[in-house]
Amino acid sequence: MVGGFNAYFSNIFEVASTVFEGMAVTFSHFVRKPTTIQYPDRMAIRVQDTLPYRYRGILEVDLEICTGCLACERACPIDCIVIDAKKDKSTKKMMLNRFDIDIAKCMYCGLCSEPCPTGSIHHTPEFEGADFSLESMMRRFVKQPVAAYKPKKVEDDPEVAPILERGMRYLDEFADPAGKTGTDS
Amino acid sequence: MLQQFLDSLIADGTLGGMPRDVAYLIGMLGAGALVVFGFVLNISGVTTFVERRVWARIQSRIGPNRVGPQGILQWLADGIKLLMKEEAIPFAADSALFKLAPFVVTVGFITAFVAVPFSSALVIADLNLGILYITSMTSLVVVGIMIAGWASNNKWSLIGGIRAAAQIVSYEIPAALSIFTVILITGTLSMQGIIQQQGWGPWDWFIFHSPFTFVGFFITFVSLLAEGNRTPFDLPEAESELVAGFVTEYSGARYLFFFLVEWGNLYVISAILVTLFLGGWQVPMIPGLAESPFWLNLTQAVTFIVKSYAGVITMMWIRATLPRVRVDQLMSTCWKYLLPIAFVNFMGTALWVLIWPEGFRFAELALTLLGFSMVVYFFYRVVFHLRRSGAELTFSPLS
Amino acid sequence: MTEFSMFPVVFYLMAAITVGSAFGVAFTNNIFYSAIALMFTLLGAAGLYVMLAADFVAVVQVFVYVGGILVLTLFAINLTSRIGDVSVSNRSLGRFPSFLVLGLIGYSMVRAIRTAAWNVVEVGDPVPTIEAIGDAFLTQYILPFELASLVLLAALVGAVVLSRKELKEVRG
Amino acid sequence: MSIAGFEVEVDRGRGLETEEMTLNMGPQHPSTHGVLRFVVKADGEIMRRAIPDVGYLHRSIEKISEKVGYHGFMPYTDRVDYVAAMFCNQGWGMVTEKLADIEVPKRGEYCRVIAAELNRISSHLLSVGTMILDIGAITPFFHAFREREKINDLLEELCGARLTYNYMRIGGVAWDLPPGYEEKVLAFLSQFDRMLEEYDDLVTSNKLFRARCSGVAAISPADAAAYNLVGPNLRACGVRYDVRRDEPYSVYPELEFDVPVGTGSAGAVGDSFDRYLVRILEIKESIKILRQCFQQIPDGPVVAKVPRKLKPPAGDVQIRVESARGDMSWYAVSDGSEFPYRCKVRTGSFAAMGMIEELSKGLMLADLVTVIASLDIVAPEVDR
Repeated sequence: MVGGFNAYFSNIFEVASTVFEGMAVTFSHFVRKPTTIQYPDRMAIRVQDTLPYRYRGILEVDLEICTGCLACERACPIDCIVIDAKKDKSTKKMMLNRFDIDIAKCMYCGLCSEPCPTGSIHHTPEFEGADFSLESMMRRFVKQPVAAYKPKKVEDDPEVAPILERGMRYLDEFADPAGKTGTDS
Repeated sequence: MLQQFLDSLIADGTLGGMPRDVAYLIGMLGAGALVVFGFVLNISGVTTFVERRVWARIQSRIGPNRVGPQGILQWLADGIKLLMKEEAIPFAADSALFKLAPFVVTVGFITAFVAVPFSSALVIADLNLGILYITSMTSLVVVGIMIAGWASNNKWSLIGGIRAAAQIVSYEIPAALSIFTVILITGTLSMQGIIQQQGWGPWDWFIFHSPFTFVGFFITFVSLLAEGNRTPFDLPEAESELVAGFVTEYSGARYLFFFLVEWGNLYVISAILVTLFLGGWQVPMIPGLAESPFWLNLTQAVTFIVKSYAGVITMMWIRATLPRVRVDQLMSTCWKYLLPIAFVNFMGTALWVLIWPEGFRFAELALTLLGFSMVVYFFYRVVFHLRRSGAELTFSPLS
Repeated sequence: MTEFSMFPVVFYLMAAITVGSAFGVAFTNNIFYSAIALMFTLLGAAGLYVMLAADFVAVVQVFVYVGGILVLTLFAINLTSRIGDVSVSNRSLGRFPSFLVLGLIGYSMVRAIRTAAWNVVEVGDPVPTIEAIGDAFLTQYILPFELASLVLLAALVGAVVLSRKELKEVRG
Repeated sequence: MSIAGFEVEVDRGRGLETEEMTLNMGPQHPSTHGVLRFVVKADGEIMRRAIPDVGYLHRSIEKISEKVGYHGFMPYTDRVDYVAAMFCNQGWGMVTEKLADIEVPKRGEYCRVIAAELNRISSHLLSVGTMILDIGAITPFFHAFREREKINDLLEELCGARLTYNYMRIGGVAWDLPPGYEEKVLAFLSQFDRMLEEYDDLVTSNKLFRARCSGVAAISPADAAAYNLVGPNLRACGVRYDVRRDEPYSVYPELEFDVPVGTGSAGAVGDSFDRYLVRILEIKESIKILRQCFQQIPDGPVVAKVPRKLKPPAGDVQIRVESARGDMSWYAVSDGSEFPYRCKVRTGSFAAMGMIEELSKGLMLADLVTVIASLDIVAPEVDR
């Protein structure tokens, strides 16, 4: 036998001392504060409000500032965005007939909100998307055909201006790849 | 007590002309049912809840806190859910034995309660070979486990059953040997008799009786852990290896029985340890307490249950701390470490009793001091870990 | 009028369990069933011991035979039987030899019953038997006791020799 | 094999012959780390061999790249190894940048390294946490995951997602570090340092844990090379090889860090404990790297100007990234169009998976889960 008595007793001692130490560590947790977040009902504030600004939740579209440029549809790698934008022959305006996002397909990658020129399509902090049917996961943003937004130098419409301001701020902080540092892109 | 009560009932004719033995039988069955439903099932159930909360705190979680105040009724909800679940019996399983196994396990566990003393008067039957009776009855559990493992017709279950058998049969030897060290001192196998020879103070407990019983306490503890299939010896149902071991194919109420036994066994193990080494129900004889049997027994019962439950929580805490051992390590622990040391203990205690039949006061006090300083050092380490982590503290057990 | 006593009822119940499951041990085709029936036989015998106020023997019966030997039997069955093929039968010796053995045993038993002097002892309250057993083992029956220990030790060593694998130490 | 600490050779030529049992471990088993299957040939508790059966999680990720284009493939790379998605992001970014000859701005590279090292810590935490869970201790797993959640919070703040980051873009990263990020990460790291010490007290020094891992499935450097083992698994065998140091990419040449290797402190060199320990040591190195990054990070843009419709010149390129699971090699072929012609990933788990059959011979059944966990196999990474 190798080691003999020494190894025998040092084995016992090692087991005892390391178990003792481990037990001390776990015992110290009896008086530590648990880190559990009791989602959803026992929270001081909603989870959605605690999420960081860049959180990529369920997509939303502000139709008021959507230009119908189809950049998001092209950027989407899984084609979950379907836009039908046509120029109305009579009014010469770009009309949005359909703007659907299939939330069931969406993988929340954020690639669609990056090319958006106005910040119309953006992520919300909402994430509770469970529903009973696939059909209800289809978000249809165009209820009836509306005219697409035409960018102006200075927005003067009091209804659209705050939305656009929000969109541009979103672009600035979230979607603009250069971030706040400001680059040439 | 029960006999007197029934005799009085027969005497005043409440039971009509019922034969005496039939009355006894009904009385015993009634009392048994009362104990099983009033205490055994509840203690198993509450233990599952306490275990989950204890683990949760150790793991920085909260644990179940929704059903009832602070989640205290969680075990009831779980039990009802399991009772109402469909029970699936695998097509290829041996359905008769498959159904039998949970009952064998449960019988082995519940009959052990007969000899567990709660106070100087509160014991179902003070058998004069109580400790031997308990160990022999709990050995029925392993038969049930083996039947379950074989009857499921599942290889994981089979391995679980084999592991359980190998483990429990092996560990019965060091457990019995270190239990015998105490019996050498007391000269009686009766649970009450063993407790009566101890005192309320730690220096009068058998754990501090001699260095050998001090070591023997730990050997008994480890062996009983292994017999109860508890971490670090939970190999028969090692969930990361054997899916769920011998309970893999069980569902519904039968599954419930296995877990009833598993958690109830914790209490039995603790009760054995408390009886043998930790002074049992002994309380200080405050003047006035001795005169009133009711209050005396109540304090004794509370003392016993608190001590046993401290043991139960320690076992939960161990389970939350340690990893599982491997089969070969399990065996080498038993045969290479526990058994030789238990033998040395046995011989040593025999000598000790020969030299100091009345106990050696100095050694008792010194060992008590040693135990106390170990506890103090332990808390020093706990505080050290707390300080190093810089964690936010809360002393409320409820949050 | 003698009062109705449960004692015979319990006795016949125990006896029925013991004998019935003993039949089960012998006649069932499945070796695992045999082992389980053996458990009931042993438990029934333990019950009979209790009725004879031999509580120590009863408890030791459960402890040693159920907790130890039966578990080892089951263990061996679990290890050797092919799990898909449960009907591993215990082979019988044939009709004639078995009847011969049965006849011999039956004759000697009947003879023993007939010749024994059946002293009826008043069954009192059970008295602790451990001390008496211990005394008897260490005084009157010390030689058989030591011999039995020796036999068990030999069996232990034999088991170790049989089951030992050839281990070649490579590095320690 | 080893019995009770002694290295012994078991002669099975004679004596009692026992029946071989075929066990089907998985695809649904608690400790196969995803959907994996092993056909285990066991003799009682001792395994003759365990044959891995892969392919349950194959999602054709490489094929998808041929249909979604260079930019659009980035979120899919998150799914190659969802435990350490940053490295897959980085790999795809790097292979495309090399293909299209794009220079990543310095700050972008630092952002990448910060994100990747945070991810490496979280991945290693998952690895050691699940390993100790498989060995049977439950608490350390939760402690590891508690710290991992904090990293997830940090990464969520950085890129808006906790698991499928999609943080990197071709030519840099999508978002600059948010304001106050440095303080948050450094505060986490100083707290995490202490937690690691506690973890060492609870797990690493635990004799029972060491006994479970020591000498289990020890791999020699020659075997490791023969089976193409990479990453922490390779380093645990005592081979000091790290892509970050030996074939430097990104800004790793500017950072100082050690490459920990296995020393056999619990038994043999290259055993399961060494693999565990190397990961713990690598976490410490990652903390070092992160601290340096925050000191050195320059100002400037985080992403280069890259056309929306990227058409790299025809050709093929191969790059290597030191992922949390080792040398992850990305290979892409361009035919000059806007979609890659072919893309191929070779991952660390795949190499480790191939070795299990060899390693499992003669081990105990309980050791199989130790081996799987210590090799840090992530099933989706094997199948892609």
